[in-house]
Amino acid sequence: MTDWAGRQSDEVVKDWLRQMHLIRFFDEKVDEFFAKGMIHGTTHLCVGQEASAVGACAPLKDDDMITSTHRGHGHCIAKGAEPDRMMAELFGRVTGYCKGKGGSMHIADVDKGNLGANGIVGGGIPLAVGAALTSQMKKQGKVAVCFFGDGATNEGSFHESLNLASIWKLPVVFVCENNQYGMSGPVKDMVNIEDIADRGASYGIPGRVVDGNNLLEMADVMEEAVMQARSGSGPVLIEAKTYRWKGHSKSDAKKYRTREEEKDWRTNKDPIKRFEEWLLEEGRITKEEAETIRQSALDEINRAVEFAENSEEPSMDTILEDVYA
Amino acid sequence: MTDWAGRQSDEVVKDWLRQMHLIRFFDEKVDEFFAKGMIHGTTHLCVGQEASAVGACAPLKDDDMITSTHRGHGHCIAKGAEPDRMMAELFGRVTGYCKGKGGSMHIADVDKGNLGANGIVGGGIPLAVGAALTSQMKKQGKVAVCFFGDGATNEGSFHESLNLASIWKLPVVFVCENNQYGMSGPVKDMVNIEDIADRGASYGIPGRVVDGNNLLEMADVMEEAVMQARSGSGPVLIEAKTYRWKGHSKSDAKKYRTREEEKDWRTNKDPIKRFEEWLLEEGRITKEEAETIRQSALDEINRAVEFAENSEEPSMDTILEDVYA
Amino acid sequence: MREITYAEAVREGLSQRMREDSDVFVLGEDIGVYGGAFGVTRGMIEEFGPERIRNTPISEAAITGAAVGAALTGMKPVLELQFSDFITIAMDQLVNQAAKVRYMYGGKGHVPMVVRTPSGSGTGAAAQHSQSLEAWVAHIPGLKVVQPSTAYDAKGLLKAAMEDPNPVIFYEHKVLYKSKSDVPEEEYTIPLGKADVKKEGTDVTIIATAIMVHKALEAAEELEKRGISVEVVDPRTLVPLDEETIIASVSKTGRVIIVHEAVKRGGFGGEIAGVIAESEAFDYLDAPIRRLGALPIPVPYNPVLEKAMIPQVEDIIKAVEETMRGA
Amino acid sequence: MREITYAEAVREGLSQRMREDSDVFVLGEDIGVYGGAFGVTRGMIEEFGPERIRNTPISEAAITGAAVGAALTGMKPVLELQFSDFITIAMDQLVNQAAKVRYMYGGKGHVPMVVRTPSGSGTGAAAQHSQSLEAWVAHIPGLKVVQPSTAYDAKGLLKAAMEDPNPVIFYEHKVLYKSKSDVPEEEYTIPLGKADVKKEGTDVTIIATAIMVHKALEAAEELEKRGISVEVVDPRTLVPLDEETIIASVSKTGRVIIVHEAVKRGGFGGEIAGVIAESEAFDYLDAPIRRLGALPIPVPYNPVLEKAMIPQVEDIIKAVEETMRGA
Ligand SMILES: Cc1ncc(C[n+]2csc(CCOP(=O)(O)OP(=O)(O)O)c2C)c(N)n1
Ligand SMILES: Cc1ncc(C[n+]2csc(CCOP(=O)(O)OP(=O)(O)O)c2C)c(N)n1
Ligand SMILES: [Mg+2]
Ligand SMILES: [Mg+2]
Repeated sequence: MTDWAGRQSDEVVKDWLRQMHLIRFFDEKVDEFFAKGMIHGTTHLCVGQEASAVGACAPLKDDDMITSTHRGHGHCIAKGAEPDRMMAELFGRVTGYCKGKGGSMHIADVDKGNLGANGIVGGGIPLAVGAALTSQMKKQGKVAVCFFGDGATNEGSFHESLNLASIWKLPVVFVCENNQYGMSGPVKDMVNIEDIADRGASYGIPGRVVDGNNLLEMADVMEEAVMQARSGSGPVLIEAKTYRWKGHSKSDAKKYRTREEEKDWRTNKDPIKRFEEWLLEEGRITKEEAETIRQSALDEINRAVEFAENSEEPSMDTILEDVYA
Repeated sequence: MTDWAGRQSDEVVKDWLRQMHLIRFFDEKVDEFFAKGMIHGTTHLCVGQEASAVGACAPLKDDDMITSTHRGHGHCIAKGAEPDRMMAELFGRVTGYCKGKGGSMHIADVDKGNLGANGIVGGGIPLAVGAALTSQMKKQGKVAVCFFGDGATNEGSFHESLNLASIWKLPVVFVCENNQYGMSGPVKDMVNIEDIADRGASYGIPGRVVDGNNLLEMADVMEEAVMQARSGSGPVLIEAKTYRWKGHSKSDAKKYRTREEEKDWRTNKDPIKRFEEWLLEEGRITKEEAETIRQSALDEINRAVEFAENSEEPSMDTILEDVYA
Repeated sequence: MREITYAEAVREGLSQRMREDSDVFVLGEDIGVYGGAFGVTRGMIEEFGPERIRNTPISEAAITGAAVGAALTGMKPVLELQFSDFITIAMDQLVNQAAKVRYMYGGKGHVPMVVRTPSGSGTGAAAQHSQSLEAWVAHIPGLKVVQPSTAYDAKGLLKAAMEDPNPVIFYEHKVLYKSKSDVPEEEYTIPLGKADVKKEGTDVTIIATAIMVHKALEAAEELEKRGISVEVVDPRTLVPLDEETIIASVSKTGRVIIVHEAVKRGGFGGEIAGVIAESEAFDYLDAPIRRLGALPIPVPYNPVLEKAMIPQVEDIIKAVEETMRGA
Repeated sequence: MREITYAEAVREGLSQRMREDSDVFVLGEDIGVYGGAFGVTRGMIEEFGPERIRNTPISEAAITGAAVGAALTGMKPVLELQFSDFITIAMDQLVNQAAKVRYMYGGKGHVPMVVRTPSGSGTGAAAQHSQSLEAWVAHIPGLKVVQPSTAYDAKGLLKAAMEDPNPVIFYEHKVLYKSKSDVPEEEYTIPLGKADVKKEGTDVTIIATAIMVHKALEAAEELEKRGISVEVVDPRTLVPLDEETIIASVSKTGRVIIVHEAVKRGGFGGEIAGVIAESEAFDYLDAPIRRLGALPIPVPYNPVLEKAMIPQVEDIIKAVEETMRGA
């Protein structure tokens, strides 16, 4: 493995820390609001999975593209979305990314290359392939990064998409965030092999297993994959082993796993803590700076909440708009 | 590899030869009738692929099950269907397997374990998994053999089905007849790996490549696979390399392949000729016997044609029947 | 009688059949210890074990097709599709396989399976988790389509569906899961193809399905106060459709409003309007046939917009009053 | 003017657009040297090369989704789904993605793609290759739906579809591929949402789609001899639907018959009947609204049964005569 991540400037690595904090605070807030019944609908939190989102987007250029999932807040922030407009969307407000029409599962920012979260498991995978096809046909040099979960790799769309991307050598990096469970189905019951990354072999696509809770490793492997994809050598499949700390969505009794397992991941594999420790050890940051970053991320999320709460509801006149272009 | 096939009685091996002849004569006749416009619709002939059909069904018991494809006449005959009722079906007659309602792409004989041909590429794969599930749940000891083409392995249903069969350890043998092309798409353009059998690895399913034009090899590998499936060790994926001599369906200019390639397969890899030669070499059969078998198969097909031609069209009264049970 | 919820009624019906008939089993995503996305199968894996309450991978095509294959070979699967929007991924197996094998095979084989699936909006789940797509399957010969509106109906119709030798798509409305009604503990069957007159009336007929039955009843109550006598007919099953009851009611009242939650354009309301318009009831019509359905938009997330998308009690009242004025 | 076939008209329209706009490309199964299952793209790979005439693997979900993704990012894909029955495998990508992204994203992004797909029976292809499922997509907000009945219409509507910034499902009828009409060599556009009165008349309106337009015209000719003046309206696009032309025609004639090849139950004819029944045309109706569509069965293989399943000229004549008698 290269040491691409380690070679990045202080500014860059600190920003990664900031992003991870943003993601965590964002989702912790959302969790709180759901518990209080202040938000409508449902949501899927990625607390514990911050490193795979931030690490995956680390080597991307602004005009590279991503497709995301139902568990997409992290991808969104990592790809540069503004937490205030995200939060406003969750509040269903007109200032939200989707003017309140999409909600948590459909945040998109097409102009910034975020082609959208997706409520259909596996539904976004072919879209990423299509986006990569545009890049190839128009010779744009852009890469599409396609996020999905372990559960999604059992959908037909996963299979068809990887095959298509491979035979056309499209610039797409497939990122499977294996958080050990679907909604409740343990990956070990649903997949009869050890590493999902090995599924790349069915398509002649190189597969890489990564510790998804290690930002540096994630970023390094991604950087290589993005380079390969951009250079025209075709897609890569990356499996980031990780864990979601929270339930699948609201009201999940989590009967399908043990509290011990949860505790182990929280205490021993916290991606933020690990990265912060590395920054401190390497002398890239001081304790005070770390605290400042944390605090400023928290402030930003609090401002996002304020922004959302003070935003208008969409007007009824807009209900029929935006169906057709 | 075992020598299961070679150990079978003269009666059995001669019957395999007879079946291959039946299949070839059947499809040659159908070809002729289509050319003459005597049959309606379309058809997909399996001339050249006789050994994979007969070899795959060789180790099956009567109550084992198969699901077949649009190119299914061979599977049908190998699983014990009567050519006369098959031909009647192609003629759309009431004596046909489907009373004339199904035609070439939907011949089924549910009572004999033939759960049907299928016009949807990949459409029959999940059905076979379900049939195997019945066998497992009811402890019937039956195996389901699931036929499909190389092209079908790019469909999502292939992927989802193999995964499901594997995690549930279902008694199903997946048989991919890789005849090098879909309708026109060359497998080498549509799949970025050498052997489709390797796709089994994505599911922890053992994959085996077989010379599909060698009846003995096909039968041996199948026998092992069927045993494994029956014993409860889960599915197997077999890739039979073969070739269709004819066009994909009627009116195929075959621009996607060369006449030389066709000639090579016809002259050097004819599955019937190869098996006949083995029978003669091993002294399992005399030239005269071989000729008698061939002739009697031809006679049987001619009688089937007569039967079909003399059968009635379905009565208009039956048009609304058979939708609901 | 005992009151239980719609979700409990479904669970009880399922469990009772499973105790009687070992060929019945349930498969679906997260239906095991999790109890299903809406808790319908909660506790069932504890009673029936993981063999008969089968947690599946997320692969709607394969699990639907596996149910078809199992049904064709002697089992009686009940498939839970977690949200009815995901039927989009299973359409081939439902439409090209389950619905057609029997006919294609000339009457050999049959497919006794039930697809239970939650549909409808009202939970803030947005465009991909809130649709009402029953019109699609109702268009397909070989399928039967059920839409229970009460806990009582759900239990009785589910039994009929599970005993039916054909593939039945059984739509459960998410918002109704918690609604309660009197439900006998013992088993009972409500035959498929029998509409229920949920309220008798003489001036106007409202034909309503699923959650709209309740809105129609609420509207009827208000209208009664305003001197308009409303008959509310709940078809309960779209296929087979009880045309007789519908036509009789409309012939009696001479006015009709059809209400469903699905998008109006291309919804099953058109079929019902068509059936009425070409029936003898046509001659009794004193006003145009009115249809109410959702606006032609994907389901919006914002709760105010989400609600505004589909017919509400006031919309029904307004439509009835307009119809009474013959407009 | 020059006569060409419907298939040639589609090919010509496609090729002309591709010469003008390098963002337009075609993808689908066997559309390369094979020329597509119905020969529509024959010769195109020779002109445009394999980059723009993209032969795909057999994987309808991925190729549809890839088209959506490409459209969303600046290309204008034209997808050939080999038989419209296979749309069953692509429904998620069409319905949950293509149709909804723009609304879900609050108006950002758009999906300028066309799905061309052959539908209909009459070729002996049996139950899984002969359906007419246009009612499904017509039910989905966000999609547009086109059903050309002549070579002339096909070329002009295809241009409109390819220039439309939204996903358009473009149904080509297999049996019409060889039908000919006068088609200008130069490009022209027929706007989506504009019905065509294929024949004027005063006594009765027939609203017919796709191949039924021709059967209706044949019936009209025969009926003319019997003294009945028939107006034949071809909506050409189901979404948007030209309600105005339909309502005007029915208001004029006072009698209407709707004919499509799709199964009658749940077919789009119900929507059209519903639109008429709740419009001002209702007051002009002198007879019940009649719908003709296919029997509620999968398409049978036997050619006699196959033909009997769908409305024929004699059925239309009979329906018109009954309607004229006010029955
Ligand atoms: C096609 C489809 N099937 C089922 C669901 C319901 N569902 C939403 S998330 C989820 C689990 C997804 O698991 P995975 O892909 O591992 O992602 P994770 O939730 O673990 O991030 C399920 C079953 C869905 N949204 N779409
Ligand atoms: C879902 C689906 N897509 C496409 C087709 C059209 N079609 C029929 S056969 C065929 C080729 C199938 O290739 P393969 O699986 O290799 O089988 P083979 O014809 O070579 O036996 C195609 C594309 C179909 N019937 N079903
Ligand atoms: Mg997961
Ligand atoms: Mg092939």
